[in-house]
Amino acid sequence: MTVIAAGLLIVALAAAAGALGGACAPARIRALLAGLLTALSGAGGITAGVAALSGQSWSMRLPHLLPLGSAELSVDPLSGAFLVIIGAVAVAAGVYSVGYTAPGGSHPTDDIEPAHETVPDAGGAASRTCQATLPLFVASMLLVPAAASVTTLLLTWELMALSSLVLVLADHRSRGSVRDAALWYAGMTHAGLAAILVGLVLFAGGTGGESFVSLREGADTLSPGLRSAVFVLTFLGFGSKAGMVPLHVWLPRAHAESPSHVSALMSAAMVNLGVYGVVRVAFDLLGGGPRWWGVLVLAFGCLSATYGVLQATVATDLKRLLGYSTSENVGLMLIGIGAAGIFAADGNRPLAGLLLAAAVLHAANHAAFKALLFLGAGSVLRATGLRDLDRLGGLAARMPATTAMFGFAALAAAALPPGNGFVSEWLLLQGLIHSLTLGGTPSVIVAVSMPLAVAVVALTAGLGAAAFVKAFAVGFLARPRSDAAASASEGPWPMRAAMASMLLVCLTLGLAPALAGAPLTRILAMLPTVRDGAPLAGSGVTLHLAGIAGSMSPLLIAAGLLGVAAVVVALVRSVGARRPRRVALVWGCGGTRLDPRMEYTATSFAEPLMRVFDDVLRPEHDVTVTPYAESRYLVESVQFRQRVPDRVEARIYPPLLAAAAWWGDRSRAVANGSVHRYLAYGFFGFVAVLIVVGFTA
Amino acid sequence: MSEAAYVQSLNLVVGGLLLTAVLMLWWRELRAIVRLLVAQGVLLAGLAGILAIQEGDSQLYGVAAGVLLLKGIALPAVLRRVLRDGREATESEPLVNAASSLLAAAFLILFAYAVSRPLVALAPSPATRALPVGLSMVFLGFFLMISRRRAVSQVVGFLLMDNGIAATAFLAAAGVPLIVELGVSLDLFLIVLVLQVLTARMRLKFGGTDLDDLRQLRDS
Amino acid sequence: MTDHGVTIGSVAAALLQLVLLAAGAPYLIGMMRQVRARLEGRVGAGIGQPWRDLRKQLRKEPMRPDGTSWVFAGAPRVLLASTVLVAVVAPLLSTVSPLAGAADIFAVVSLLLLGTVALAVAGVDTGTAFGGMGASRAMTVAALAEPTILLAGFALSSRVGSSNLADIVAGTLVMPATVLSPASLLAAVAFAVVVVAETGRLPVDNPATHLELTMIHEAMVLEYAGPDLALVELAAGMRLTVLLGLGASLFLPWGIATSAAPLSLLGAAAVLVAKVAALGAILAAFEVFVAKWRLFRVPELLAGSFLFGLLAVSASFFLA
Amino acid sequence: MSTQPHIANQVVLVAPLLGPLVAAAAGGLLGWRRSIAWGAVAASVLILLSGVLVGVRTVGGGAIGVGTVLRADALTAVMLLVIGAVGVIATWSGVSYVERELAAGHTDERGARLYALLVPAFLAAMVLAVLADNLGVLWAAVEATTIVTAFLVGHRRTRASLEATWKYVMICSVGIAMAYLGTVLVYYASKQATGGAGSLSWTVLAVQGDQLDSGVMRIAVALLVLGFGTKAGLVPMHSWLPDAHSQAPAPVSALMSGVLLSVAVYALLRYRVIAVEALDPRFVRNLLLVVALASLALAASLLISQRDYKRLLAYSSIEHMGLVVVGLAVGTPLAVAALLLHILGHGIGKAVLFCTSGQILAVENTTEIAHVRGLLARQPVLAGTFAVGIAALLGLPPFSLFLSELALMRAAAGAGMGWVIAPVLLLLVIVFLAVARHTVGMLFGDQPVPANDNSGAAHPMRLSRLESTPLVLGLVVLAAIGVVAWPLQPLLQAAAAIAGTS
Repeated sequence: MTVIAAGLLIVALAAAAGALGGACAPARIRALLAGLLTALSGAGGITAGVAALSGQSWSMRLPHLLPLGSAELSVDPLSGAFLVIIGAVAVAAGVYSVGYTAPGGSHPTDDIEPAHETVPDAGGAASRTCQATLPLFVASMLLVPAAASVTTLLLTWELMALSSLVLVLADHRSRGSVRDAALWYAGMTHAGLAAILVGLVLFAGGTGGESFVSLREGADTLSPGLRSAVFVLTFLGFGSKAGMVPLHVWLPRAHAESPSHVSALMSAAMVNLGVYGVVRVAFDLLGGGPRWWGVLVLAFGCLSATYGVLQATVATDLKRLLGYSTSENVGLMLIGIGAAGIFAADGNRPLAGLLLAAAVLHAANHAAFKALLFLGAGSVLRATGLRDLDRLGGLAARMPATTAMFGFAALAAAALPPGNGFVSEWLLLQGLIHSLTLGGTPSVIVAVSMPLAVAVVALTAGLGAAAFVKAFAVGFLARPRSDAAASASEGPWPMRAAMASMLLVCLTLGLAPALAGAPLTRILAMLPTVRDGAPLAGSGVTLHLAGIAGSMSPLLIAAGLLGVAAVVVALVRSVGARRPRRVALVWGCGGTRLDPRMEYTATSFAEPLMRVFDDVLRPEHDVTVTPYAESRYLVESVQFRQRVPDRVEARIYPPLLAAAAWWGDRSRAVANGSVHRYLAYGFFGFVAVLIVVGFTA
Repeated sequence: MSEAAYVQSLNLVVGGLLLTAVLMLWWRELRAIVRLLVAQGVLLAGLAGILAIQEGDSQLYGVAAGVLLLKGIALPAVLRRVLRDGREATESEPLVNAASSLLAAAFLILFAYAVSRPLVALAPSPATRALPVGLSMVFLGFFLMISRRRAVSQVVGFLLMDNGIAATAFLAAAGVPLIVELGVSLDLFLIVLVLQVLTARMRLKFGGTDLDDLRQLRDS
Repeated sequence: MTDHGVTIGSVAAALLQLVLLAAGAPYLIGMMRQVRARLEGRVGAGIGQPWRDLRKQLRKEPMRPDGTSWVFAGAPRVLLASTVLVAVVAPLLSTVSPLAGAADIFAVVSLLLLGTVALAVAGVDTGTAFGGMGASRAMTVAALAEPTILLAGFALSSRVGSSNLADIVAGTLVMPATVLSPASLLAAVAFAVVVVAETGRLPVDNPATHLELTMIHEAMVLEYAGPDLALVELAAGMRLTVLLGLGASLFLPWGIATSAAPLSLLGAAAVLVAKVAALGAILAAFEVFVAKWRLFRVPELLAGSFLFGLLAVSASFFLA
Repeated sequence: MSTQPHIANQVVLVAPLLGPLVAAAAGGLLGWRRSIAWGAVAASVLILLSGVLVGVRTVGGGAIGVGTVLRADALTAVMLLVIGAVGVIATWSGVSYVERELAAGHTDERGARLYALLVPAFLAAMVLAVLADNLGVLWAAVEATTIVTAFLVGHRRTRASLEATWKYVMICSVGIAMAYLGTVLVYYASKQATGGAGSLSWTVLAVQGDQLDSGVMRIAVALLVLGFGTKAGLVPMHSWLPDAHSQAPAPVSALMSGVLLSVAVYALLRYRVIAVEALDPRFVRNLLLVVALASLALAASLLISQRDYKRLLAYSSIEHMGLVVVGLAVGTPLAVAALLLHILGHGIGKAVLFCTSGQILAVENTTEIAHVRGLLARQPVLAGTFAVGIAALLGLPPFSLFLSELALMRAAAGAGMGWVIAPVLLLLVIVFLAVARHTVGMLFGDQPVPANDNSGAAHPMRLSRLESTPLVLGLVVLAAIGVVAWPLQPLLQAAAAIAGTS
């Protein structure tokens, strides 16, 4: 039995045991059992993934499973990378859930003011159903990259969707918005599945077999039109799962409404599987394609990155902000994949390899910091019952560990050194930079698309920094803006432990990215059109790019920062007055003590950027002026409300839904209750068929 | 029976069947229509009898007797009972008036001739040449069902349709195998009984048998 | 490509550069103030005044506004540390850097942004409306300036196939004609706008004002006093100096040392001081003639420079 | 295909016919009581068992028969399994259903007796339909179900149920009459082909298929598709289905949806084997496809703003039958195996759902979707069963409908009909969205009772063990056959070898 097989066996067994434990165990130990077994399942995934990344491979056929289809599993380096990513997030989420679902937290409800007086409960995530579903969700996610036939892939994919749907619904009793989110999620994910299904089934139908091996072999025999159809359909399907704009509508809703460890799993692990699917089908199974595939992916990537980051910049709901940031980061990955596709089509392997490696590395980095961010947001949510940044604040003193870890993750998400997000964005930019020198005379497509891609990445970096400064500074610093925030305290230790483990991952990835070099090379080696593009050589402190001039040492930067900061501190001590810091009142413009209502909120913080991007975001304002009864010139109160609707969503989806509703209403007339009418359908159908039969003889 | 006499009598019977079918569409008096149904049953039995003589098939004699019993006597009797219980003696306001109905009937008969060309072409014989009549009866019966309001009219339409199929069966293949014939006849009889019971219940619940009252179950 | 590595010479060059920048930055500020004062018909305080201010503030009692956290105290140190790091690695004196791994243009840009972010976070941490306002505006400007500077860097680096600053500078030295290439000129314009925006000069921000509604940088640091304020002021000065020096190196690289020989380093130092002083004087003179723009016109400026950056990148592709 | 006469065969084939008949007779004579109800369950189990035994004997490809009338092959075995499985769920749920109806005064002693008589009789008719070798007898058995179920649909004797019954009997009789005309024409063609002795035996016709006159067969096939399509709930004669399903007692709806529709499709499956021999296969395929896609489109359209959850289930049946007929149109062995699995899965799933919806009706006293809110909070087991059943029906794993739908699509793509998949899946997505929206509204929604109210006290009626067991069991089986291939897959493949054409 190989290590991979053993790892997957652990995944399955631990998940089964966890589901059983979650469903049957007494309430006292339910959280512990389900959480730890979920973590164990994730650990199994990590084991299998690490083994695959270190060069092992494994495949297996299970003949007695899945009637009319073949159950096949196979793990190669590409699967391995995603197994590790998902497994790591699952470990953290599993441990975290032990604390998160323990009694004693407060959870948001539909009430305007968070119910702080009511008895704090453990939320819907502590229910039997959710505890039993959590390990199943993790296991189905881990099986997706291991699937090696169309049936297996679709089955595990849909199992993943179903189990996550159950988890999204966890808090359905306390908030109406949960149902709405679940419905959007269910609809979009099912439509996505349909697209993937059509694509893969056409693929399988064209090659005459449904195992990945036969798909790979038969891919060349398909007609170009069919290949492109397969690619476009699967890309849209996987893209919707990845949260690609404009198929992202489910994402900010579902991520915001589900329990936070589930948000972390969805945003950091599940979304990546969409990216996995695109790479698997386009680069592996189809074996690369024409240039316009890459352009398509690149275009969607640019759209997602820009729109996601813009929405994140103006969002005031912390978890919605994180959700939109996921769209942004997926956009960056798609930019890498799309550009890699363009260069692979041109036969430029080093660049294609570099960009693809950047995308995969960014998937890992994003998983690490986004998991940490969601877990941090979850801790805040549990402590305060709030997701609204406008009412948070002052947590640095009350939840120091959470604040520090969230802060670091925000740094990473803003792609600033020494965070790990910086490394993969740097790699992405390297790939784009060298498109000029390594690409020979650039084709028109390259010359148009690459500058635009760079512009998008650059814009994303700037706005991302603004968004995360807002999230961290407004959410955690300054004075508390509500009673709930003022009375916050750290949650149980498993939550902090889980966050610390993710922090460790972030640090490792951020400071020693060269560790990922060999695994990434192995992944590239399996893909026919990007083979030989060795991305990260380099050992020790500096990251080199093989065959390309470019090197960077995140460790050096971090060490430099720390060293200089230490020197500065020492210098100030020695030069300056050696007196203890005196606490003084802040300047209140000559007035009295500061009221928290005077503070800048997230809304006001984002206001300048909102104005700048007014034309894109189109915020809705609503001003209500209430005068006194005596005179309408004396204003009693002014109410200002601002809402930033998702414009892409509002443009596309409501018309579609309205059309469907219209059609549904119209077609009801078909069943109007008249038996004569019903028989007439038959009569005319009968006559019509006979006419057709007569005339086609 | 000589060939000429066979063809003569066959055409006579078939013509009678078509005539009764058209008359059913024309008349409004329900009792008269039931009488037409009796006539049709007798003609159908006659058709079976003629074929029995022609083919020399002893089984067909039995079938002819059965048809007479079922379609000439039993089913009309059931319908008469339905009519006796109720007050509606005429189809007062059909959905399609008589003139239009007759026009439609003309079209349908032509259509039946057109459609049944392959059937005749397979084995042209005096009997199969009459196949369009059977098909016409089916069409007319169907049309009757969608254009008449009263429950009884709809039952009549159904029986006309069924007679048309029986006629087709006799003309095309001198009837279906006996076991099938038995099953079919039993089913038909039971269906009509069921419909009688339902009509009676309908009268109880709705105070009439106007099918337009049955509009409660719908989506619109 | 230039050779990188930790040699005695390169370390010495880096240290010399750091000392030069740290010591010279307050003088640059003083010089610019003096230029403005003279042009406006005032006497001015002399170019040593910023240094005297720093010394005084360093000796004062450290303070902490009520309700702030460790973030407030840490921010000036992070700001200064990131600035110093940039000052060490940027190829201002020579193209030989001991820390090639950090001399990447994207790394430098990110480090500068890190400083801005640290200050913005601290501004919000004070809990005052001014702090929040300053942070919000600073982040708006930074969010829009960052893309521009990345694009300008991209345009410069894609030409030489490396994002290492020293390589870019060395590449320009080898092929001087590239300075006049469209890509380079467009990038220079974009870069200039960004320098103005990032360092809080007119017309984006008025470094000399304390009028609430027009402040950006000053609003953020309003609560700082004593040694903390000294660090912030020093870092701000160094940022300006580094950016001006970087602009000089990237677009007018002549005079920079290509080896770590002591003599050439000294020569390069003299040239650097001259170039930065000239640029500073030009900037100061420019400031005399413009008024501060309304905040919501600033994005227009930055959008314009973003466009220049994009054009620079496109030009480097189409005119390659 | 050899027919092996054997005494054991006779028992295996006659027992599933006799069992329900005995149960029906007992019910008719003795009236309703628990033991009689369990007798009906036993009869269903008997059918299931005989399905297993027939399957064991025919999985290798042969057939077993009794005389010239009864004959069983692997296809029959699958259908017996469908009838048996759905029958078990429906009759088991029926035990408590009738008791509750009696207790609530919705029916009387006579009605219960009729119920006890007719339900097993229905099963017997369906068993006869699948065991009959003679296509005429098959037709007669299908028609007999109309008669049997007429009074079951009208069980409650309300105006609405009377209306439903009238529509049901009328439309189905007309439709099935067309099928009879088609059968007559097949007989005519067969008689002309052999020059005298015509036959309606499927075994004979399947062999002589290519000798049948194509002109006659074209008309015959068209009539048969429309005729049996009526019973299968296909467009254009589908209209009876929502009315009848929503008015019939829940177990009867389950039987009609799970068994009756399936057996009608079974008839088409048998005829298709003859038709593709006699005709241009493209003609058959296009005819079936038009009907199937029209049914799917209609179901999808009417599901969008459906207001009644029983009608919702009924339209979902139309949708699934449309899907099955798509498989029929494709017609390759994989497609046939997939459609048989789909029939089985749909039968079990729909049986569970109709029985569940009967319980919901008993609890909520309304069939309006808009009036059922927050069910999950008040009736966790009931709502859970409903939710899981709907998930199964929407084709979510691990339930077998997922795999059968996937296999159907794969078969279509493999047969060069890839273009069909797109519209089918588009319609399926619409169905999914519509059904999911309605279900979410029912399950979650705003609770009509205050949250702090003790739900147990407010709604004393909770699901008893007797009521929940068959439902949960059904769902477990549905999941099991969706994951484990053995032992069903060989049987499906044997059946597909009989009815499928490559």
